[in-house]
Amino acid sequence: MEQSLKLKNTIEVALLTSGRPLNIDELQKLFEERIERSTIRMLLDEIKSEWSEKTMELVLVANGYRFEAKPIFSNSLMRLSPERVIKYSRAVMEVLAIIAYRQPVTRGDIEKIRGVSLNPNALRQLVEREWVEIIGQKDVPGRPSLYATTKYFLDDFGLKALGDLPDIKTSEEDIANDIVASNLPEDAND
Amino acid sequence: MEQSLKLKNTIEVALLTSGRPLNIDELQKLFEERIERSTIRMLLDEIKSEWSEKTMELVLVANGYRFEAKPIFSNSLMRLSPERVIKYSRAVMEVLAIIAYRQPVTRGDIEKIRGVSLNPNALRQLVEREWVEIIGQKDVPGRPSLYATTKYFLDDFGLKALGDLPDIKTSEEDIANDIVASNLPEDAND
Amino acid sequence: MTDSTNVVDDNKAKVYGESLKALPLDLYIPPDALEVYLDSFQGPLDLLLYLIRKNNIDILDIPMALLTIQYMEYVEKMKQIKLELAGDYLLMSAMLIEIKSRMLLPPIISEDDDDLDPRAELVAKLIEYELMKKAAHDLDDIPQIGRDRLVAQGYFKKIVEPQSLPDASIEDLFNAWKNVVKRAGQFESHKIDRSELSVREHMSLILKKLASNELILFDTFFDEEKDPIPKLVVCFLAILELTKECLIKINQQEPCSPIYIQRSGD
Repeated sequence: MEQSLKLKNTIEVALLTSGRPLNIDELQKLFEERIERSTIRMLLDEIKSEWSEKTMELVLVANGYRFEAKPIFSNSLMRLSPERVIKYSRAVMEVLAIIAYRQPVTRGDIEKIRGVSLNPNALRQLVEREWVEIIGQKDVPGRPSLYATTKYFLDDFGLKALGDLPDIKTSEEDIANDIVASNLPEDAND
Repeated sequence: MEQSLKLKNTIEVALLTSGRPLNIDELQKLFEERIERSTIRMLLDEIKSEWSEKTMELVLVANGYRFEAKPIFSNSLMRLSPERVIKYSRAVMEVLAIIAYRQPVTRGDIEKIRGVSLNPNALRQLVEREWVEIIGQKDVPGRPSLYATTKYFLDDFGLKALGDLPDIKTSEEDIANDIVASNLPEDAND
Repeated sequence: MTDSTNVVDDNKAKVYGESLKALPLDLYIPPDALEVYLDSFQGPLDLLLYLIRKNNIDILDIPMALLTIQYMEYVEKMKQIKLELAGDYLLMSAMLIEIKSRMLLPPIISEDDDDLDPRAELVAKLIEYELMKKAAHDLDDIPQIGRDRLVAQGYFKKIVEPQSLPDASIEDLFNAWKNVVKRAGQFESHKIDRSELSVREHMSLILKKLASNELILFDTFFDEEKDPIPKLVVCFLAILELTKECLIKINQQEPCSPIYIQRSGD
C-alpha cells in the first residue's frame, strides 16, 4: 500500500511538472523497476478521481495524459496569460524599429546602431511573432543573416507599405513636437 | 466562506499552470474585483499548508511564488527525459560564478580572472538561458558591455536575492591555507 | 604527494630551502589518457593552482623556480601531443620566467612596499581565481530548475479571441526608433524619409526574389506598363543601393547584352 502511494505520487508530480502530455510508456520510465501498464492505468484512474473535486482535471489527449485547469478558471487565467499581458521590451521594440527603418540589416548592424550586443531572445521573439524574417546572408566573412520585416508586420501595424511608417525629421525640435502631437497616419498616403 | 474558497482555488490553479513564479501583483490581476494583498498572502499561506503533505510545495523565490516538485521526486523526474536536462561545463559555470559574485563585469574582467580568453559560446549560453544580461557599457575605451545576473538566475537557483548566494571566503589567508590544506581533486590523480 | 617522485638531473630548484631532486611521478601518464587529462585544465591559472596543491606550496611564498620548471614541463607535454595550446599558456610561461628573473635581482629600494615582491600580482590572481572556482563549484551544487527541480506547469485552455490585436502600436515603434537615433546621437546620418523607406522596402523585396534563383534578368524587376514611374525609380534606386552595400552583383557579358542580377557570393 505504501509502495502504491509512492508510485501514484510520482506519476502525479510528473504530470504536474512536465508541461506536455505524458503517455504510459513515458510514465513507466519514471521508475527503475518495471511497473505494469495496467498498474499505471489504475493509478491514473485513482489520480483522476482524487482530483475530480479540485482545481485541475486529468485529461487524456492524443499524446497522453495531462493536467488541465478546470474550464471555470479560464477567464481568470486569461487575465494573467502572457499573450495579453506581456508587452515587448524596449530592446525588442528598438530592434524591430531598426529592422523596419534600416532593412535589410544584419545582427551586427543592429548591434552597431544600438551600441550593445544583442540578446538573441529579442530577434527570436520578433521572428516567432512573424514580424521579422531572414531573407538571405550578407556576403562578408561569417555570412551573417539579413533581417527584414514581413507582410504580417505591415498587417499588424496597419501599414500598406513601409513608406507609411512615420517620417523622422532631422531637427530635434521637430522630434520634440512630434512626440507631443504624434500625428501619425493621415499624411502618409502620397 | 464560499467566496474565499473560490479565490484560493483560482490562485492555486494559476500557480499550478503558470510555469514561472507569480508575485502578489500578478495574482491580484486574476480577479476583476480588487483583492487586498494581505488576503492573497493569507490564502497563499493556506495553500502552502494544505499542500505540505502532498507532492508539490509552494516556494517563495525572487520573482514570486511557485509550485515545485518535492525534492524526493527529483531522481524519478529526471529519468523521464534526461535529454532535456541541461548541464553546463565547468568553464560556463566559472563564467557564471564570476558574473554572479563580481557583477557587473566585462568580458575582459572575466578573462583576467580566469587567465584565458573567453569562448564566446560560454557567455552566449548564459544569455540564452536568461541567467545573464547586459546591463550597460563600461565607460572606458571600446565601451565594453557590462554583464550581470538576471532575476531568472535567482529564480532558477531558488535564491531570493544575490545575498543568498553561498558565502565564499574573502580573506587571502583563508584561501591560502585552504589551497595548501586541501587534497588534490580526485579527478586530477590519474 | 612528495613520495611519488623520480630523480631528475637538474637539482637547482629549491622547495623551502630543500633542493628539488625529483619531478612528480604523475607527470607520466599513459599517452591516451594524457590528452584528456591536460585538456581538463581551464587555463594556465588552473594548471598553476594544480601544481601548487600537488607540491604543497605555500601560495604566499611560492618557490618560483620549482613552479616554473613544472609548469614548463606540462606546457611541453601539451605541445608534444599537439593539444590546441592557447596562447595564454605561453604568455604565462613568459610571466613566470620574468618573475623568476626579477627575484634574482637585488631588491630595489622603493617607497612603495607593496611592489617589493614580484610574485604579488600572480598570487593575487591565483587567489581570485581559486575563489571563483570555489564559487562555481558551490553554485553548481545548488539545485537548479530544469536540472534538479521542476516547476508546476499544468495546461489551461486559452480562450481564443475573435481578433487578436498587435501587442505594439505604431507609436511604440516610432518612439523606439527615436530612442535609438537619439542615443546614437547621429540624427543626420539616420534621417529617414518616406522615399528612402520605399527604397529600403524594395531592397528587401528584391533580395527575397533573388533567394530562389541564381540569376535574374534585370528587366524582370521592372514592369514599365503597369508600374508607375515613381515605382520604377524606387526599384532602380534599390538595385543601386544593394550593389553599393555589396548585397547583389550586376552582370553583363558584353555591351548591350542582357543584364543579370544575382546575390553576391552565390
